[in-house]
Formats: sequence, C-alpha cells, structure tokens
Amino acid sequence: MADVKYTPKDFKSDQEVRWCPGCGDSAVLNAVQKTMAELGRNKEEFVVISGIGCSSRFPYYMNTYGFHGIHGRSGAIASGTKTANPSLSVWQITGDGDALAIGGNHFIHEVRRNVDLNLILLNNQIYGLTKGQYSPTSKFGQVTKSSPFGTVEHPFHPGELTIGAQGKFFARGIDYNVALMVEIFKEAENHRGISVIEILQNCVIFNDGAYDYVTEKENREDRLIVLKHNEPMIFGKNRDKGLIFEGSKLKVVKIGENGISEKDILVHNAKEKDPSLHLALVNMESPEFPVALGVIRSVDAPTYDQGVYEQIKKIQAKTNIKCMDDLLSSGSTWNVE
Amino acid sequence: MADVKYTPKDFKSDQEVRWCPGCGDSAVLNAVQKTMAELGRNKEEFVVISGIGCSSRFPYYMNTYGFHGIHGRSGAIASGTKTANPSLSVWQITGDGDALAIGGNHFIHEVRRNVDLNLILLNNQIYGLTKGQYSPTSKFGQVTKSSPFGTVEHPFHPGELTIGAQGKFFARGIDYNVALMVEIFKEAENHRGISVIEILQNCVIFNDGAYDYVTEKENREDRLIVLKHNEPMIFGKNRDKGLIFEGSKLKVVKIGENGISEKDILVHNAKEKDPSLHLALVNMESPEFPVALGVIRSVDAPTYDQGVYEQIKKIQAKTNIKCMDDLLSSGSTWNVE
Amino acid sequence: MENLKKEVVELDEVVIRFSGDSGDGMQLTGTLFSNTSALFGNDVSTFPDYPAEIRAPQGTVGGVSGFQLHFGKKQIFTPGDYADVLVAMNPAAVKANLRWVKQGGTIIVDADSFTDKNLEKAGYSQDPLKDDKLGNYNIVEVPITNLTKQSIEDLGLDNKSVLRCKNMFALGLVYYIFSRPLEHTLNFIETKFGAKDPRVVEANKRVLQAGFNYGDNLQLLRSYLVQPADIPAGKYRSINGNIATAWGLLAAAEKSGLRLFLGSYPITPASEILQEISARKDLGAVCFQAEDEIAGICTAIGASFAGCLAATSTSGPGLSLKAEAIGLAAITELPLVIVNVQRGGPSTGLPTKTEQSDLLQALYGRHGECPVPVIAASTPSDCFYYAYEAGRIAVEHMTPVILLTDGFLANGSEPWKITKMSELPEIKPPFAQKDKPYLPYLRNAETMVREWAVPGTPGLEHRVGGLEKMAVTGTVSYVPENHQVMTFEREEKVKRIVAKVPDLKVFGNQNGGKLLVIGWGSTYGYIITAVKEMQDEGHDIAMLHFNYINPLPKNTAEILKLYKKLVVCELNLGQFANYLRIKHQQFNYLQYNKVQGQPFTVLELKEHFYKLLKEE
Amino acid sequence: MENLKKEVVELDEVVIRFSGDSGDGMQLTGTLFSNTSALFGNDVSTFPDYPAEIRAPQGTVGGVSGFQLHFGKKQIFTPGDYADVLVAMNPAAVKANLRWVKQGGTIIVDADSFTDKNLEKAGYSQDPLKDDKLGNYNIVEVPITNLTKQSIEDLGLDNKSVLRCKNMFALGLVYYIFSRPLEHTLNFIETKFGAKDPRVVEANKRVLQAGFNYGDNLQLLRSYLVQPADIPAGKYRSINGNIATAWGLLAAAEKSGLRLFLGSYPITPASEILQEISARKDLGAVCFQAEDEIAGICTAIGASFAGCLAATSTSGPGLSLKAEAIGLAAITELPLVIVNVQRGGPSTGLPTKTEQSDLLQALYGRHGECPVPVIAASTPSDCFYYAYEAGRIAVEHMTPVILLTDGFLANGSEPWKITKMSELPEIKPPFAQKDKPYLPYLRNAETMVREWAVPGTPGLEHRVGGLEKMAVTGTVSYVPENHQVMTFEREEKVKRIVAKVPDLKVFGNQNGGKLLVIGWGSTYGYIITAVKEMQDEGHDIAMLHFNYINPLPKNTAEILKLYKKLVVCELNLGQFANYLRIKHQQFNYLQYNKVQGQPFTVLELKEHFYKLLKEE
Ligand SMILES: Cc1ncc(C[n+]2csc(CCOP(=O)(O)OP(=O)(O)O)c2C)c(N)n1
Ligand SMILES: Cc1ncc(C[n+]2csc(CCOP(=O)(O)OP(=O)(O)O)c2C)c(N)n1
Ligand code: SF4
Ligand code: SF4
Ligand SMILES: [Mg+2]
Ligand SMILES: [Mg+2]
Repeated sequence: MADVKYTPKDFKSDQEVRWCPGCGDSAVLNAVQKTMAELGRNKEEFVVISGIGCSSRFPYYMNTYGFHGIHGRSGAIASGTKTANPSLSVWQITGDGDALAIGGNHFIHEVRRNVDLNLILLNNQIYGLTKGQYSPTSKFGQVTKSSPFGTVEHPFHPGELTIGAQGKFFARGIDYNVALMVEIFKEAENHRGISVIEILQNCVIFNDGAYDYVTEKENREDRLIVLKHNEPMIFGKNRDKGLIFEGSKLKVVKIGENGISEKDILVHNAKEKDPSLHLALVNMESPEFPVALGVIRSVDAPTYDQGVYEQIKKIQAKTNIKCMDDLLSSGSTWNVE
Repeated sequence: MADVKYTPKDFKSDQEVRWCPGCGDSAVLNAVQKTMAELGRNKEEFVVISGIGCSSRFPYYMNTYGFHGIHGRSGAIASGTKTANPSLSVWQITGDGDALAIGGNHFIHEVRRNVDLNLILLNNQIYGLTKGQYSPTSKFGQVTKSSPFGTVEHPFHPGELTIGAQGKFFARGIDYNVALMVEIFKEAENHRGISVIEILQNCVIFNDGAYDYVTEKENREDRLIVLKHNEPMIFGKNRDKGLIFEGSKLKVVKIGENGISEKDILVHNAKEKDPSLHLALVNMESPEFPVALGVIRSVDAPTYDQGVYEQIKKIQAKTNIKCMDDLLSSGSTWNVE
Repeated sequence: MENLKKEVVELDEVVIRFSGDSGDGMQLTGTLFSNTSALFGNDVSTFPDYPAEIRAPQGTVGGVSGFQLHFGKKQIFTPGDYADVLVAMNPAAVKANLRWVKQGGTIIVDADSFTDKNLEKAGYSQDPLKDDKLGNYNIVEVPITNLTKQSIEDLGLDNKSVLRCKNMFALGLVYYIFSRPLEHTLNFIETKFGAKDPRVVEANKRVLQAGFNYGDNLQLLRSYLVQPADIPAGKYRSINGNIATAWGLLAAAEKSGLRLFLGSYPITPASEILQEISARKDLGAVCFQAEDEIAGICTAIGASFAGCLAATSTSGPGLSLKAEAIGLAAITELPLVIVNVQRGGPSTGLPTKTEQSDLLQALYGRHGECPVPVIAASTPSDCFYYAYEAGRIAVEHMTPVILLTDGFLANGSEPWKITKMSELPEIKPPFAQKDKPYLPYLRNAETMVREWAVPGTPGLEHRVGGLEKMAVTGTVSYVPENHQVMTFEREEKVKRIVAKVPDLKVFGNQNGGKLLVIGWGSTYGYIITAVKEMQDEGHDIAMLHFNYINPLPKNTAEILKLYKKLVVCELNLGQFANYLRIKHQQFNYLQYNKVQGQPFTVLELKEHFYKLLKEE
Repeated sequence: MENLKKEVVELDEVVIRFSGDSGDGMQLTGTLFSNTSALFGNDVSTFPDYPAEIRAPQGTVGGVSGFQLHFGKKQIFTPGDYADVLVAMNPAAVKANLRWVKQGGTIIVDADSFTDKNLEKAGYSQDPLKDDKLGNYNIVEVPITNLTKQSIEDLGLDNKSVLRCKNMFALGLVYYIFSRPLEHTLNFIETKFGAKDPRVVEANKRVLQAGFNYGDNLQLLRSYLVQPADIPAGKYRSINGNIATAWGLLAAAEKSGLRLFLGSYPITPASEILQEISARKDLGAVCFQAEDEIAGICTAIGASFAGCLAATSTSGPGLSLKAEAIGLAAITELPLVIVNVQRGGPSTGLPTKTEQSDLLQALYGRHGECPVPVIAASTPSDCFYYAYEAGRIAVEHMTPVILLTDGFLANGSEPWKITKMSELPEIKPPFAQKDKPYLPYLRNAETMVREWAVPGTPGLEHRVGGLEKMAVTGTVSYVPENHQVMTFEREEKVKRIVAKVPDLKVFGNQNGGKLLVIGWGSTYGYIITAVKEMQDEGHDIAMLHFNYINPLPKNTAEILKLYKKLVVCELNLGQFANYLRIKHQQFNYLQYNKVQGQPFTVLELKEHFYKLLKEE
C-alpha cells in the first residue's frame, strides 16, 4: 500500500507534452496516470520503459522512474529491470513499429518467458515519428510514404502474435475510452506475468481514421464488443447481438431470432488455458464480426522473474558457498609453502 | 522441367559431412537431396541458405548454390534472394536457435510477408554448435550447460508461433522418417508462399532422446499421427484411435467405443483459412494427444515476391519514365543558356 | 508611378530565412522562392530546419519550422550562416531564429500574430516589437493575417483555408523586395490546386499579388536585385541529397545492367532514400522495407548473392546494427552499398541534426580485420555522383562500400545540372564465365577481385559464407596460414581500388603555402567559402577536400607535405584527423572541431583561420 | 631393482601435447597431468585445442582434440611453442600435430591404432611409422590398446568402457617419464567414478598403474625430473580465463554490494562465462540467457538502471551486434561491463581460434562520439583482476567498460594464487542521496561522474534515455551548445579515469635502450618469454605491456621516448599500433603482426627481434 494518496497529477512530469494535438497517445497517458494514482502503490516503485517512436516519448511525461531506450529494445530493457528487481512495477510502453517491427524478437520472447511486465502497445498502424512509413500492422494495400502504390504485406494481429508466442494475458483498449483503459490497466497490474495490452490509437497526422469504421459514434456499439470474464458475449446498441460457436468457428447471432436466447450466447472465459477460442476472439474483424475489447485472455502461469528467484533461494539454502571467498577456495586447490 | 534427370548424388557436394555420427541432420540432408532430384527442376535454380549452427552447415554439403550466413539471419538473407529473383527455388535451413532465438524476428516477418520460401527448421531443442545451452524450444525445467538447475522459461511451439505470425503453411516431420520428409518437402515446394517445416531432430550429443517418448518403435504409432488433407484423423497401431472436436476442444477417442465410428472422426482440412483448429492440432502434446506430423496447414494467399513484381509490372505499363535519363529530366527543370 | 518610386539596389548574394509554425507552409514558401531564383539564373543553396517533434504545440518555439536559402550572382556553396532577411510568421519564429539574423538585418513579421497569447506561448514576457531588444534590426511589421483576409474575403472560403494563404502574402512581399517575377509561382498554384478547388487557386494567386503590391506601395521597403550568376549552360533541376543518393544508385544499377535492390528500414534523416526507391517501380527497382536494419542489410546481401546491385540505407544507429552483416558481405566479397546519412550522436542523440561522427565507425566498426571502402559526398547534388561511385566500386571490386552523407546534405538542396547517363563511366560486373570451371576465390591478378557467379547460371553452383575460406577454391578452411593469406588479400583488394581513385586537387596555391585547410564530406561548402573569401582578401591559404576516405587518394602525402600548417576541420571530435595520423603519421595535424548538430559557419571558420595564420 | 635401472635427467621445463580423437579423453588427461604438476610445485600453463566441429568423424584429422601443457621449475608464461613430447592416440593425431613437435622430440603412439583403416582416415597413404618421415623424432611405439585390454580383462567390462581407459595408460606412462606421483590422479578417479561403478574405478586405477609400470619396465625410456618452481607460498588453484572472468565479475559485485546481473547469449569461445554465472545461484547472481546479443546487453542495461552490477559477455560477432546499445549505456552513463572474448574474424571467421582483431571496434565501433574505457587481460588468471577492474571502473565512473580477452586466454589455464576478497580494492557506487533533490547529470567536479539513483528509492524519480540531455538537469535538449558541452564531458569523464590507472612499468632496462617490444592483452606470455630469453642472452631489449587501453596510462609517452626502436606485436594487422599513432603520434612504431588464429611462438618473436636489433 502506498504511503500517501495520489492524484493523477502526481504522475505528471514537468515536461511539456509534445504529441500532436488530437493524438491518441495523450489519452493513454491520462489513463496510465489515473491508473497509477489509484493502484495504491508507492510512486517510486513504478518504472516506465520505452523504445523509440512518438509513443515511446511516454516516460518523459511521467513523474516516475523512466527509461527512454533505443528503437525496438524496450522489451529487453524492461525484462532486465524487472528481473533485476521484481518488487518494481514495470510498464513497457511501445508502438507497433517499436514492438513488432524492429522489436519483434524481444516481444515474442518476453511474452514466452512470461516476465511480469505491463506492456502497452500503442498501435496506430504506422511509423509516426519517422513521418508516415507503413508498419507491420498497416493494412494490406495501404498507401503510405514508403508504399506509394500500396503495401504487399500481410499485417500482424498483435493478439494473434501474442498467443502464438505463448501469451497468457492479452487485452485490447481504444484511445477514446479512458475508463476502459483504466480498468484494463488495473487488471494487467494485478495479473502475474506479462500483460500485453493493445491500444487502438489514432495518429491524426499520418494515419488519421484508421479505426474510424469501428469507432464512429453512431455505430460503434454494433462494431465493438467489450469482453468481460464470466459474462456472455453480448453487444450492439440494443444489446441484442451475441457470439456463438458453430462447427469450429465463431458466429454472430441476433438474440430473439431463429430461436436464439441469451442462454445460447457464449460466456467469456478469459482463464481458459487452451488458446484456440481466444485466438478466434482476438482475430475478429469488421465488418463480419465486432472487434473485441477488454481482457480477452488472462491465464495464470509461472513467471520468469519469480522462477529465477525461487531457484536462487533453493540453491542458497543448501549450498556451502556463501560468499566469494568460499567460491575462490572451493574445489581442487593446493598449498605451496 | 529439368533438362536432365538427377539422382540424389547430383546434389551432394564434395565436402565431407561433419555432423556427429547418428545426428538427425544427416537424414534431413538425404531427404532434401532426394526431393530435389525428384522435383524435376534444373539444379542451378536451387539455392540453399542457412544461418549458423550445426544444422546451418547444410549448404556446404549440397551441390547447389549455397549461402552460409550469419547467426539468425537466414530468413532475411533468403527473403532477399527470393525477392531478388523469384524464379529461384530457395530453401532456408535453420535451427531452433538460429530461427527462434536470435532469428526470431526475421522468422515471424518472413512468415507474415509470405515470401515464397521453403523453410526447414531442424528442431533439436538445444544449441548444438555451441555445445549444449538451452534453446527457446528446450523443455521447461530442462537441465543444460546454461541451465544447471533447470530452465524457468516456457518454450515456443514452432507451429503455434508460425500461426501467430500469419503462417499459411506448416508441416512437421521427424528425422527417422525420410519418406515422410520427402513427401512434405515436395508439398512445400509446390505451395506458393512460405512453407514452414519443423523437423523433430535428435542431437545425439547434447540432447539425446528428446523425442524418445514419441519415437520409440513399439509405441510410436500410438503417439504420432500423420495428418493428410481430406483424410480422417485416425492413428494407432491398430488404426483404432481418432480425433474429434468436443466443445471447443480436440479429444482423442477410440473407434468402436462409446458408439464412435470412423464417420465421427474429424477429417483433416489443411486448406481451412481460419487457424483455430490448426492451432489446436499443432499444439497437441504427449501423452494426452498424439503429436501431429505431416502437412497441418496449407492455405493459399498472395505472396510477397509475387506482389512486388506485379506492382512493378503494373506501374511500368503506364509510366512515362522508362529509363534513368527520363527520370533525371522529369518534373520541374529549367534551362540555363 | 511604380518605376519612379522604386530604388533598386544591386546585391551579390542574399540569405533569407522563412519561419513560422509547422502548419504555416514555410517549407513550400522557401522552395518556391528558391526555384524562382534558380529559374532567374541565380545559384542557390537551401536548408530546411524542421522541429524534432512531428507537430509540437502551435505557437511554441518547439513548433517552429524554418527554411533558409542563399542565392547569388556568384557561386553559392552554403545555405548561408546568417540571414539578411528573416520572415517570421509569429513571435515564436522570432524567438527561435533571432540568433541566425545578421546584425542590421531585416525582420518581416506578421504583426497580427503578436497577440498576448502568442507572446506567452513563445515565452516572451514582453512584446519584443515594443522593447528595444530588436533595436539592431530593421523590423518591418506587416498585418499579414488581416491583409490576407481582406484580399479574399469575397471568395467565401472558410477561415482555415483563408489562413493557409498567409504564406503567399509573405512570399509575394519578398518577391517584390528581391525583384522576382511571379510567373513560376502562379503556374505552380495552378497545377497544385487547380484540380481541387478553383477558389483556392484564385485565393492563393490574389494573396501572392497582394503581398507583392503591398511591398510596392510601402515606402519603407527598398527593393534589391541579385543578378543571374554565371552558370554553365544546360538543363537544371533542384535536388536534395537524399534524392540525389537514390538516383545515383538507380543510375549505377542501370549502367551495370543490374536490378537495384534496396533493403532498408526507415530512420531520420535517411528515410527519404527508401521512400524514393520504393516509388521507383517504374525503373524496376525493388525496395524491401525490412523489419529492422539487420534485415535491411541481410536481405540486400541475399539479393546481391542473387545478382542485384544491392544497397541498404540508414543513419548512425542503423549503421551500428549493420556492423555484423557488413562483415559477412566483406568476407563473402559480394557487392553492396551501405549509405549512412550521419546525424547527431551518440545513441539517439540529436536525430534531426547533422554531424560527421560516424567516420571511425565506418572505417573500423566491425569485429575482425574487415576493410571496407569508404567514400563521402560533399554537396546535395554530388550525392548523385558518389552514390554512383559507391555502386561502381561495389560491383567492379566485389566489396561492400560505405557511402557517408549527413543530415545537412540529405535535406539541403541546390540546382543541379542534369547529368546524361551517357556521360557516366562504365560499370562492368566481373561475372564468371559459364563454360569455365568456377573457382569462387580465384582473384584477378591486378585488382585482386574475385568473379561473380549468380544463382540460376548452370554449372557455376558454389557455396559462400561467413567462415574463412580457402584461397582460390573457396572451401571452408581452418588452416592458419591460409587465414593470414586471405586476410592480406582482403586488405590488399581494397587498397588497390586506389588505382581508380582520382588524384586530389588543392583549391588555391598548388605549390604549397602557409595553411592548408583539410575537410571531408559535407563541410565542403562552408570551408570553400571561407577559404575563397580569405584568398580574395589576399591570405596564403589553400584547401584540400576528401571524398575518397578509404583508400585515400594516391597523392595525399605529396600534397600534405607542401604546406606549413595543416588544419583538419570536422563536425566531430577529430576523427578524420586521427585517421590521417594513422595513414600519414609524418605530418602534424591541427584540428578545428564542432559538435553542435549544426554545420560550421563561414564566420567561425574564417576567425579560426585568421588566428592560425597569425599565430605562426 | 627399480632404483637401479632408473636414470633420471633434470630438466628446466617441458612441453607435452596429448592428442587423440575427440572421444579419447585427451582434455581430461591433460588436465590431470597439469594438476599433478602444479601440486608438485611446478609452474604450469595449458592450452586446449578443440576441433571446430562437435564430433568430426572418428579417426580423421578434423576430429583430433589436443591439450598442450608446459611446466617448469622456472616461471612459465606460455603453453609452449613446440612440444618435447607428443602423445598421439591414433595416426590422425600424428598427422595433425607433427608440425608442433620439436625436432628430436619424442612421439609416443598407440601402435595398435595404426591400422590400414585408421591410416586411410587420417589421410596417410603409407604408415608413417614405417617410412622415414618421422626420422627426426624419437618414436616410441606402445601397444596401448592391447595393454589396456589385458590389464583389465578380468573385470568383465564391455569393450567401450575398456577402451575408455586407454587415456589412463598413456597418462601413467607419461607420469613415469616425468617422475610424477600418482596420488592426485588416483583420488580423482575415486571421486569421479566412485558413485557410478566400482569396476570403473578399479579399471582406471589399474590401467594408470599399468602405464606407469610399462615405463618403468621399458629400457628405452629415460625418466626426467622437473624440480618444483620457486613459487610464492599460498593456496593455489588452476583456473582458465573464462572462469577467472566470471569470478572477477562476481567479486566486483560482492565488493560493491550489488547483485551481479549477466545478460548474455552463447557464443564460442565466451559461452563458459555465461555458464559459470548461471551456475552461481549460490552467490545470488542472476543470469539472463537472452534471445540474442542485443537483448543480452539491453537486459543488462535495464538491470543496471535497476541498480545491479550489470554485465554482458560475448565474442566478436556479438560485439558488433551490441554496438548500438553500448551507445545507449554511454549516453545514459550507467555502469556496464562488456566482456568480449576475441576470436578469428571477420564475420564468423575462425570461431574457435584466437585473435586480437576487435581492438579498434572496441575503441571506435559505435556511431557518434561515444568514448568507452577499454581494458585487456593478459593471462588466464589475470582475467580475474581485469574483470574486477572493469566492474570497478564501470560502477565508480558510471560508464560502460569493454574488457577484451580472447580464445587463448579463455580456454588456457594456469595455477593461480587465490586472492582473498579483503585484498581487493574498494568499490563504492556513487549513489545519490535520498534527502537531496536529484539532478541526474550533475557531475562530481573531480571525476566528472554523475550520481546513481535507483528505482525504488523515494524522491529520486527521474528519466534517462538515448536523446541528448541538458547538462545537470537531464531534460531532453536540442540546444546546440549543450550538445557540445555534453560531448566534451563524456569524453573528459573517460579521460579522467586515468587518475586511477596504474603507471606502466618496463620489463628490462627502465632507462631506455635499443629496442622496446610493445604488446597488449594475451600476447603477454609469449612476448615476455622471448624478451626474457634475449635479455638472458645479453641483448638490449625491453618490454612494455598494456592492459589499460583507454585511457592509456599517464606515463606512456615518458617511457616510449626512452627507446630507440619501438615494435608493436599483435595478432591482427596493427590495430594497437594505429591507436598509438593516434594517441602518441610523435613516435615511430614498427609492427610485427600475425593473423593465423594462433598465438605467437616465442621462436618467431625472437627471430624478429634479433633482426630488428641487427638492422639498426
Ligand atoms: C535503430 C533505429 N532504427 C530506426 C529508427 C527510426 N525510428 C524511430 S521511431 C520509428 C518507428 C516508430 O514507430 P512506432 O513504434 O509505431 O511508434 P509511433 O511513432 O507510431 O508511435 C523508427 C523507424 C531509430 N530511431 N533507431
Ligand atoms: C551473432 C552470433 N551469436 C552467437 C553465435 C554462436 N552460435 C553459433 S550456433 C548457435 C546456436 C545454434 O543453435 P541451433 O540454431 O539450434 O543449431 P544447432 O547447432 O542446434 O543445429 C550459437 C548460439 C554466433 N555464431 N553468432
Ligand atoms: S505523428 Fe501521429 S502518433 Fe505521432 S504524435 Fe502526431 S498524431 Fe501522435
Ligand atoms: S552436436 Fe548434436 S546437432 Fe550438432 S552435429 Fe552433433 S548430434 Fe548433430
Ligand atoms: Mg506506430
Ligand atoms: Mg538446435
């Protein structure tokens, strides 16, 4: 428990926020500051670590310990910090370029190892800081500065990649919904192991409107679904749509039609170990499906940092080598007189 | 069609094979040489590209164009070669360290881009060449030179990671079964896009017996299942076991028991786009499930190299800039007299 | 009437800096003025000065975007140290740029923008127009915003669109002052906005004219004329360093009959090379935007093995990441061009600024004995020639080549007399012959170059790779003596490139003298301007500029020995000076260094050279 | 009887090379002999010579595994150039090692292994024992295989287990020849195999004794005695360079009160450091086996930020990959030790061989102006001290430090007088004080070192990163003059480390002379042996050896100026010589270089020095 009660302002640094007016990053910053103020941990225990990108300027705006790394290496740096001192609350802030282009290897490995980090991936489907080249999440065929005739590459789905890399926690938020982000961030902090959180973030300058289809005010309730553990997968303006499982696939149905009632709707189980259904949920795309928000997967598993220190404790309990002098004169030695 | 008829010997280089006696790599070498001899392509069209590791010595033993790269970069080098000249048949040979440790990023990106390569991943669950440290596929808790008290890391499943990275083709072979490897390699060559082939390969020196449980002669028919497109998922010494789908999960059943007949058994559909079931299949582990061999996933999709050249063709058809001189004097220019 | 009022003063050269908010269109304004001046026959040099953030908050100093240009009736080598005229669209622009205005220079401000709010955002506690801080400058207050509004209020455009025309008012005014014709700009407006909305065309044209007229009517403003320069006849275009680099690579590919393959990852200030080549599908170039810099170079190596002219482009952090793979290209002896657009370091450092601090890394930044030719461009347009040269050396000598440019060259532009492809030297790839048995490491006796056998060619199947290989045959070899032989051969091969490196020429007295100023790469313009001015003043000073770094030109020592004092000027802590100490230890090298993320100024160079000449 | 037969010759020093198939247990045999000799009081130096493949086909030259050791009654600095005695378990071992045997040396072969099949595998068309190619050597043919079998046939062991004892026969025989006691080895056999199978213990013991007895009975063999060396009293152990490096880091962590964190990725010949630290859970060390070298160093940087003594270990290709991240550690000014175990380059090169060719990369292989202290160890055991020093400098000066060792040091071993922790110098981390406001880039006036504030400490929250920072406050800064200030401060901070670098001491005449031999790092043993021998012969020759490379010791120039000729000897093309040209341009440096993946030989060094002394 924190020694003092904080407000979000306590987590604001004295540096002017330099994102473009209207950039989705600012909302995420607010959500993180709000979350940390409410978590009840001492401020000095928070460490915010990033790579390079617009999104990666994040630590400078936080009045916590912060590390602005190099491009793509936020995952490795954060893994090092957390493993060095598991009592810290380590937040990795990264972009679709930082985490999934140059940082892809560290991303899949930190997920695999299950280092107890909170990873916020600000996915604007573009390289913002370098002024608009396509990223590994840019849509197939997207025209950008570096794909003047459209890309010919299939994009990653961050959730799918997370699951492919043995991910135990995946959630999705969206920049306009601060309350949902705060809720997710808190769950992430409480989850032991790496919590991957994808935020659908709008870059107003180089990829404005990337999420317009799912976010436009009039229709978003029909195009998004917020998943909650143990609750049925119901969505829609009138909460009359739901997801069911048919064959080996998900399907959208209308409650009240074709004899479907609320009871037939799938109940979300974020704790299910088997990733197949979670994979289907993270992969849902418009317009066929609603895009899933909320905590989609949250499965307990041993964490790397925990494993390291448990092993150290076990070995130290039974070893004769208690200090360097012991080690130096251990094993085969002889005396010269 | 090849101008001459080849035998596997035509694909053997004059270099002495230097793997340890009994190493699984040698069987793979034989299978590749056999495959190439039978494919009916001209020898000079084959390029074999590797990184660094025991397995990556492969190109030296092949009498084709060959490139022994640097550690982890086989995927990037092969992507470059294929994109530079799509008329070549490019074979990437890599290990669990080369492809999934240091090379993890190139691996997921070549898979995502769907570059038309044949990728053979020799998975011995260990770093062979550096003498026995654990790899990203080593089992949780495994004792190795660099984990004297057991690892505390969750291993990747190469098939799962492939699917997470948008993989369209995944197959699994095993070193003792050359005929199956040849069959898979041929399917891989015929598939357009990246074909990821995991070979369960025994390292007799540093990880001997890693696959003993599934490979021991008496029981292997009960512990392995060879999947074939459009055929029911039946296995077992007596071909009396099969897989069905129950709830959202796979289950092993006995044919003839509990009213289960052959008709109830799942029929393998390698062409299904939705990856959920393929994910369940690649993740099957002993002893609960048989380990799946054969072509598990094979889905058509546009390839990167094809996309690049289609775009070039399209642009070239309509541009006025046909050569450098055109470009140099294009746009805004002026004359000084 | 007009003619009567007009007092026209002739000038040799002028430096103008346009500055305003990132959204104010200053880059376009500057470019249009440059092009008009070039068309008029002036020599021109330009340099944009972006903020580090994409869009820093409006009205703040961090958000100021500037564009400096220098034009004259004589040869122009730099965008100029200090501005004769500063156009400042808001208080922040004054604040950010005042230090770059000449004492006594003219500052044209949009008086309407000097509101309390804007002053506060700019960090002014007092209106600088109202106190005496600007006393040394000739301040011209123009209500640009209001005049813009007035001149097009009848068109019914929304406020945002109206305000977007402000830059045309400023441009028109400056055209008046420097007696420039409006045609080029009017045409530009037509083509640029014509398809969109005829009202926008009309608005921009009117505002441009209004600005011009305002100058004409305003008694305060004198008008100046900068006569055309004496420039070689020919067809010209404006080009910046990045485009020139991309085109140089494309040209080398065409000349050598190979496809250009670029494997690259975006990074400031090099991204434009990647972008330009990705747009050059018309010429069949393949641009592989890789997942990182390592994949960038490794795809290029794979493409080189497959027979392309392969290249990779990056900036400092990316060059660091490519170190290992450069070694692979070196030991496999495959052609590869590595373009490094230097920026301020170390680490992320000053990513949008310029510096020359990657030189020793280019030379020595790899494990093992791993020699690689290094060359450097010295002006935005000669990036074309040196990129071409890099391609030529790579292909003909079967080696990776590092080409160094920097942020200053990359973004700076100048008029360039368009080269014809027929004027460029041949590039002949040393392909192996199909019908002969192929020995991958058999070398040409004269050049030490091995032959290139490309996959797909029947009968030339072979293996290359990162392990040491037996001389001639190319099989893997751990034989100690062979390693020594191959190490020497790789070194010697690079040394022998010198045969095709042009001799150095001193600018100034060829026979020696008191002071020789030594530079390399992008500092060329500043150094030559300083040296020229001092020569014109009668000083015994000469200049030697390097573009070929490894190997150094044959006649380097011959020249160095003729001068009493040698001073090496660089934008780093003395890396080229140290390299010269290694290569030509017999001479004494003084240093003049600057590490501020900025180019030299002619002024500071001259001051230093005066001192050196006096000291003696 | 025994005593009567025995003719014992006293020798000063002996070099033995054990060699056989990878499976023949030669590494163990060599180690046991070394340990016995060390126990006996000799000074010893050893070097294993592995094949590049894990298990090359049995019986081939590629599969030969060797272990050379050198022991004497005087101080021993190298594992020896050429062997007095070669033990060869098969024809391939003769073939592979003949070039390393002294003319007139003794070759003990297992005669039973000279079958047609083995001769063919070794590439012999004729039995070398039967032609006169070995005429210059003293060949001792012993039917080792059969004698081994005979002596334990009653134990009922399977054939494979029987053959595994062959090495004990050879060892016993060599013990006899050099008059060594068997106790140590008998004890070893007991502990090693005791738990497994008592028959194996019995077998090994018997065969060892049989070998010894065979020597005793064989009239042909003389027996030799190498008296104990005059070695300082104390407790000793045998240690190789990699273990010494790991322990040095552990010691620095303990002394500074910090946890050791190693972030690393396996690579030959550095992997053992990672393995040893992963085994040191007892001391609380954290070993993070990362996915690649970049993650290795980046996890270490993250751990350093969190307050650990962080390190990363690698070899050449890995150092190349770490270049960018070293820059991050440099600009954030966080402590970090980078251990680079050099091997043959470029690229993958000769991965199991030794070389000194990463020096310039260590010094300059990063983008931007990025100074980093560099130190190098010179013997297997002093890797302990220099790893400790690297840790001390990193922590006390808040900087990344590069420690250079190489394949020769890494795998070589020697007796080491065990250090007591109390004898090592203090290491005091410059922690920021909790109660004072924290300014991340406020520097200690004397050392220029900033303070360290560790996450978890209340009130010291702050941000660091790769962008240039404002001096003192540490906020992001693009101010040109500040960049210059910070660049100079980073440079100056590293320079000032010199205050704690011990002065150099010449080995030989301190007051100058004809020839000063200059070396650095692992060539120490060979150079000092050569110089010493020549001094003993009466030559005017001295030696200067460097362990601190950046900064160079204060008195470097003072010493260099005293000698007429300076020759820099290195296992590369002259990298340290070039560095000296940069740092002390005033002197003339001759070079002696070798790039064969092998250490120098004393012989070749002496030959070269004779020539230099004569030439003058
Ligand atoms: C090693 C290296 N390569 C490339 C860059 C250039 N770079 C900076 S940020 C960036 C991409 C950022 O994209 P993303 O992570 O999506 O962040 P965003 O700006 O979109 O928030 C790139 C390519 C760099 N700084 N360092
Ligand atoms: C940059 C670099 N890092 C590390 C190494 C050392 N290394 C060589 S092979 C290897 C691991 C090989 O493992 P894997 O790919 O599984 O191949 P295997 O030997 O098991 O077939 C390592 C770590 C290297 N050569 N280069
Ligand atoms: S460029 Fe895009 S991502 Fe970057 S700050 Fe601006 S709006 Fe945000
Ligand atoms: S070490 Fe293992 S993987 Fe390597 S060659 Fe030997 S058996 Fe094969
Ligand atoms: Mg992005
Ligand atoms: Mg492996």
